[in-house]
Amino acid sequence: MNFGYYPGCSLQGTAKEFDLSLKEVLKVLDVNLNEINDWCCCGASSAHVMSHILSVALPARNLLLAKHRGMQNVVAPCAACYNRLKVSQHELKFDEKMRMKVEEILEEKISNGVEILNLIGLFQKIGLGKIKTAIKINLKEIKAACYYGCLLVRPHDILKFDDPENPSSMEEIVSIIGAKPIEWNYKIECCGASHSIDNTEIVEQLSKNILNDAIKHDANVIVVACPMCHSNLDMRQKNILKKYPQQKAIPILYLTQLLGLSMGLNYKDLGLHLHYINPVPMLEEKVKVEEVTI
Amino acid sequence: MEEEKFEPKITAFVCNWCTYTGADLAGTSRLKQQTNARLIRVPCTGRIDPVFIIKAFEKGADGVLVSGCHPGDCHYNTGNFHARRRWIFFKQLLDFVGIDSTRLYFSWVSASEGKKWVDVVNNVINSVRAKGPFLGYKNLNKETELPLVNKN
Amino acid sequence: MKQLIEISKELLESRKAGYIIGYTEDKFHRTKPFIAHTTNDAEKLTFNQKAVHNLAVYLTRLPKPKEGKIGIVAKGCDIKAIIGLIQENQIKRDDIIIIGMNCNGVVKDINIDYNKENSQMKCSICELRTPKHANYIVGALEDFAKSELTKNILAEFEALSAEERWKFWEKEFEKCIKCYACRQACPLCYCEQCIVEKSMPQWIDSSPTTKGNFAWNIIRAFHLSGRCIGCNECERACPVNIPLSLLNRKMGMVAMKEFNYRHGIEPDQPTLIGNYNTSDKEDFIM
Amino acid sequence: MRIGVFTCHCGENIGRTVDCPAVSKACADFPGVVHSEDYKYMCSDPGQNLIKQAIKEKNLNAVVVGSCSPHMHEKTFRKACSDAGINPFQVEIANLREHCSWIHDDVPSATLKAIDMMRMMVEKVKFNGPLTPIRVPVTKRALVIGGGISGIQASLDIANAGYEVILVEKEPSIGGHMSQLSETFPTLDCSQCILTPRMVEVYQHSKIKLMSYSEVENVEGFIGNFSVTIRKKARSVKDELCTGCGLCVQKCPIKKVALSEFDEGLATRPAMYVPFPQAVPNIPVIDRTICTYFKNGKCQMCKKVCGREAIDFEQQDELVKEEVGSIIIATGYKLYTIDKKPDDSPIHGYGEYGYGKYKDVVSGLQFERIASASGPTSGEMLRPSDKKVPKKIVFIQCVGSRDEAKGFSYCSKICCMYTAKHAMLYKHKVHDGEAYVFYMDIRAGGKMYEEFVRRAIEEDGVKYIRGRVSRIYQDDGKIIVKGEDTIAGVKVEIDADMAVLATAMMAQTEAPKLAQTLGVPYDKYGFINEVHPKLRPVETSSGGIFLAGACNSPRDIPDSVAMASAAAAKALVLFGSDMLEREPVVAKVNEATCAGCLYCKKVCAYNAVEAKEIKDRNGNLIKVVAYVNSGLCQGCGTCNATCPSKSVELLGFKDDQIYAQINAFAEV
Repeated sequence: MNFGYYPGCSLQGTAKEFDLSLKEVLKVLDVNLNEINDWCCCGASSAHVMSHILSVALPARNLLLAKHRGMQNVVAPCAACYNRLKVSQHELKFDEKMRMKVEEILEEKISNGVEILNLIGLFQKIGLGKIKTAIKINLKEIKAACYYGCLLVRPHDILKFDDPENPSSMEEIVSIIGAKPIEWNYKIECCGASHSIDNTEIVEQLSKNILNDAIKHDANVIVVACPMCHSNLDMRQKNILKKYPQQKAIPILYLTQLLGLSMGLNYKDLGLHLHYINPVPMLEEKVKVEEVTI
Repeated sequence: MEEEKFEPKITAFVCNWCTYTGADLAGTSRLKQQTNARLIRVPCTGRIDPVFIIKAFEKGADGVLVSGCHPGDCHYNTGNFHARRRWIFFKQLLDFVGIDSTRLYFSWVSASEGKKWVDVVNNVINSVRAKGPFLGYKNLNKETELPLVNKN
Repeated sequence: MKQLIEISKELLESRKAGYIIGYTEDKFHRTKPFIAHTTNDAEKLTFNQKAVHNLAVYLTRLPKPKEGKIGIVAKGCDIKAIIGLIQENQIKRDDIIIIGMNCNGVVKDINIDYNKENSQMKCSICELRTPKHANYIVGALEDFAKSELTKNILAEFEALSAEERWKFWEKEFEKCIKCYACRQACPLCYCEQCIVEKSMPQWIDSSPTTKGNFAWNIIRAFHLSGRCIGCNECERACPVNIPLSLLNRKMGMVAMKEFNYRHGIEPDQPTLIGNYNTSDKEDFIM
Repeated sequence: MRIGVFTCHCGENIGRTVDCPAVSKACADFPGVVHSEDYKYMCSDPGQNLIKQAIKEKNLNAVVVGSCSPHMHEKTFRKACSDAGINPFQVEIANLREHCSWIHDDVPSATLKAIDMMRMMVEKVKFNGPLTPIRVPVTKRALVIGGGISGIQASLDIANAGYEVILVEKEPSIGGHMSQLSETFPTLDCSQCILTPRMVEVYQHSKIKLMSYSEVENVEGFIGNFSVTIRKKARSVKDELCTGCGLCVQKCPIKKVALSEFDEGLATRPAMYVPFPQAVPNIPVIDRTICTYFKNGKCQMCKKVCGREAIDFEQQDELVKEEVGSIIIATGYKLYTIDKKPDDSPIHGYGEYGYGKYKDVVSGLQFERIASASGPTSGEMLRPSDKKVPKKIVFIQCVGSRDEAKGFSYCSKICCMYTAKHAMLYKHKVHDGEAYVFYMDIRAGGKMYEEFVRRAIEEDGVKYIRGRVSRIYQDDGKIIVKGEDTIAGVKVEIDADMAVLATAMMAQTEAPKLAQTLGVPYDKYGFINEVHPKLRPVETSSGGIFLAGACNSPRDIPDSVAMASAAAAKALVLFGSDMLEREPVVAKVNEATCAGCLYCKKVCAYNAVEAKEIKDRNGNLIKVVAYVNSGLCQGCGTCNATCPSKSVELLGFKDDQIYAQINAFAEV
């Protein structure tokens, strides 16, 4: 199977382990990603607050590049990228004026047609059945709180992905690899990402609520599919722990890392050493390395 | 006659429930239109047989307009669907023998589209006037010495 | 043709068939329609590249046999007409026995012998040299180099302006003498009373005026829209050589382009006229 | 042919732009016209008298009136003429007003057009020929589908007028949703108390044949003459023997397996059960899916205890045929249940409200049961999970309604009112309790409705918060409701003990199927369509089939009852005459020329065309031709246009009539 690939900035930086684990997992499932060459910023966080037109044009450019490479679909693992690409595609489809403007900027006619996939969408395309067959390790001790955040499922009328108020697609994947998705209440609460830099106060407060609810419903890991979510829950968790001594730590894993574990890939390849909250102790306790038949 | 400014004759076949009523609405709303069209009321576009259209041309119409309910609105549920399929053939057939789309017009006009009806009628009249009289048949009429048409 | 004759004999002997509609050769070596009632008749049956007629036309014109079914000798293309008649409730498949002939193409004019140059245009695009839906398949296929259609007549014609097209048909229809040979030769013209014979109202002038001829030929083509199976018998029958196939082929194209439909392919296939699709095209409707 | 032509000035309406006298004069010279005059108001009595007079004096046999649209006065003039002895279908109207005078300014050209229009009609009318209206007998019995309050009302009205009614209800008892309600707004009188007498009345009414636990299987025929097949589902109890003593129900050992439909799953019921104590008819049903006898042939306790030997395990569904003249659809609604059941509901959102996950998040109807004296808590305000009194309760409106993203775009209409009622009932029972209502708008249109809501707010101190709820979750025993107050512009978080969701009213799942059986249109939500939203709200597009209550759109009790009576009235109008007159605009086949290609059958939307075999004396088939059932034919004429040999003609719009019109226009 072949997919177009738009890594975006995070996966080259703060979320390197996301990129690593994704590629490792796909290797096992023998799926190749063809990276869009000469891709540029997707316009998330900065562009779309500074200049609307820019925030549409940037993704449009990337999609055009993908089309030139004859890609039917593009995987954008970063939820923010995914969101921007989708929104841009949507606007260009329904806003005649905007399309003409952007075409003028890009000096090229725009034709929608590239399917944009987020991480979960990618796995659904590959087929949960196929993933199931690649499972080697028993994760039944893992109680995962699937955290979606906002960018993955909203705005629904544009993304049309899962139920914006009560998503469940990540749980499906988690449960087919044998881990236990927990019922909890904060799976789509705001983590404060937009204030990640300018007002860490808020971020810490909001993120803390999320962490707590997960712990309260005795999750031993929070699973995410978005670098923003990860950085807030993982990186910020350090300070949160400092601020609130009674606070318990909980590791934050990318969905791909959990998948990787279930496929018996080693910690280093999955970039598990790159987290602020070290998941290894938990994993060593919970993950039984024994053959399983699911 | 010939010197006179040409005024086209338009025969319009309209369904009773949508277009005819729409035309009524145009009337009640006093929406002005040109006088060239004559309506022939039939229950449904499904009732409109292509021979009507040929006969209208034979009898000296310079243009023919056929109009009925929008798909899905048909008072008889499916009449206009069957009509539409017939037209797909008939329109291209007439075009093929030289009666092209500047002579034969189709439209959906609902009972609430009085304004649309006026626009449709005026457009048809204008474009047929621009196209000029339909001599094809008129000459044949001369040849066969049937009563000469269009001397108002 | 032994096989053909044997089958026919057997059918007639056993009274499985009341009679068999087939071909025979007259003393001028012209292959002509022939109805075999007895085993002796059957001896006379033949098939060759002069077997041009579409015999399906007789299915709706002959009285039903007292006992047994109707046997009919048919080329692949002719069978389309038979299936068409079934689609239109004119005959039941069980009431007929089709003796399908493997066909190597037929000649334009039964007075001359066959050679590639004078094969019918329909043969050059034939996809049914081995018949479908037949009870028997008789005869051998010789390799037959399809003489490619030299030019797309339709496209050429449609390039003309409306006025030019009108002029063209005016000249053609002028010739028409309203003999209705086209109608009689058409296997799908089975109405007991043709619209042209309907007075009160007289939709179509029965007098052979160019105007009436326009109406007649247009309506004939329209009534065959989505029904014509392209056997081209109408054109062959026309004594004044009006290119009727041009009209028929045009309508055939429409059926193909707009609905991807051809008549007479499958007996249970819903007909084009008489059914509809909510998504039928309507870009021409204001 | 002796034709009279009458040109109407319509006061100034036509006269202003059309020179009526000129028109009248021109018409006088048309071949066949023996009389032509114009008059100010043709539709007025004197005007009509002019026509009648002319008919008598000149003994006309056809009339053309140049006036307003035929849709206005065609009937008037036809009547006038038939009074004077002309067949009403020998009358044609030229639409000189809507289609001429009102849309043109230039008098000369308008007048010329008017003359053309008159000529066309004169020519047409020559070919009209007399027609006689089709008269079909009316079976004076009604079928009412659905035994809710609408169905009950309609049945009683028709029966009390003296006509037989067959009332079909798919549940074991009639009563519908109303029987589940505790109190009703805005009067707060007990629902059961006002409904039960009606139910009994239905049961005892000599003219009403009640068929509970039955469903309409098939419907054939047309207005005045429907033949209906009804499936009487196997009760496993002989209704003619059962006295309704209820012993079998008491003794049935399978008590706790099935959730009670009537109590909205808040209580259980035995395998042998009556839905509720006041059920009508009070005859139990065996739920064969859970009955031990049907599962493993044991038990038969009910059979043992029944003194009347009414239990019949072998009973089968039976199909009953009934002939009726009119049908009233009153199948009502169902409440949208949010717990993900995508299969039977077009929408399945709101998982975030935890309905079905948390016991203490209940639907509106469930709350009715909790509040109802006949309910599982016998009217005590106790929450399902731990049977404690909820001290804090949150009501959420518009769950599924007015929500294009996740629900239906329509407003369910009754929720504002019943939520106010719920809050009130709660406050009346739990004086120290707090009640919150999340709303988008309060829609309290109706007599004493707004006052009712105000009362809830002002007297009973219910706290109304304008805004939506984002999610509900459980947190140590509490039901946490997160939402926003859009007026204060703040986030709200309420730690309640219980939440009640005013979920959307939606069409019954089987509604579309029923609509198809009846051949009536329904909208994208599955609600049955009325033929005209304003002027014909209780009629469907098929004659003789009427609508009542929530099967058409969300409705409250008073509206449903009003609608039911209206539908009944419509049925009674039908029953007012022995024969039904229909315009004779129907297709007729000329069997002599029909070739039996049956394209006409293919295009007929009403299955009015059938194949007919023509046989000789000895019964040998001569040929197959088309035949038109004029009872079913609606007169669209599609068959006429499709027929290649013109062997089928539409009376009133025959080929020669239209030909004449085409001709008349051209020959100027």
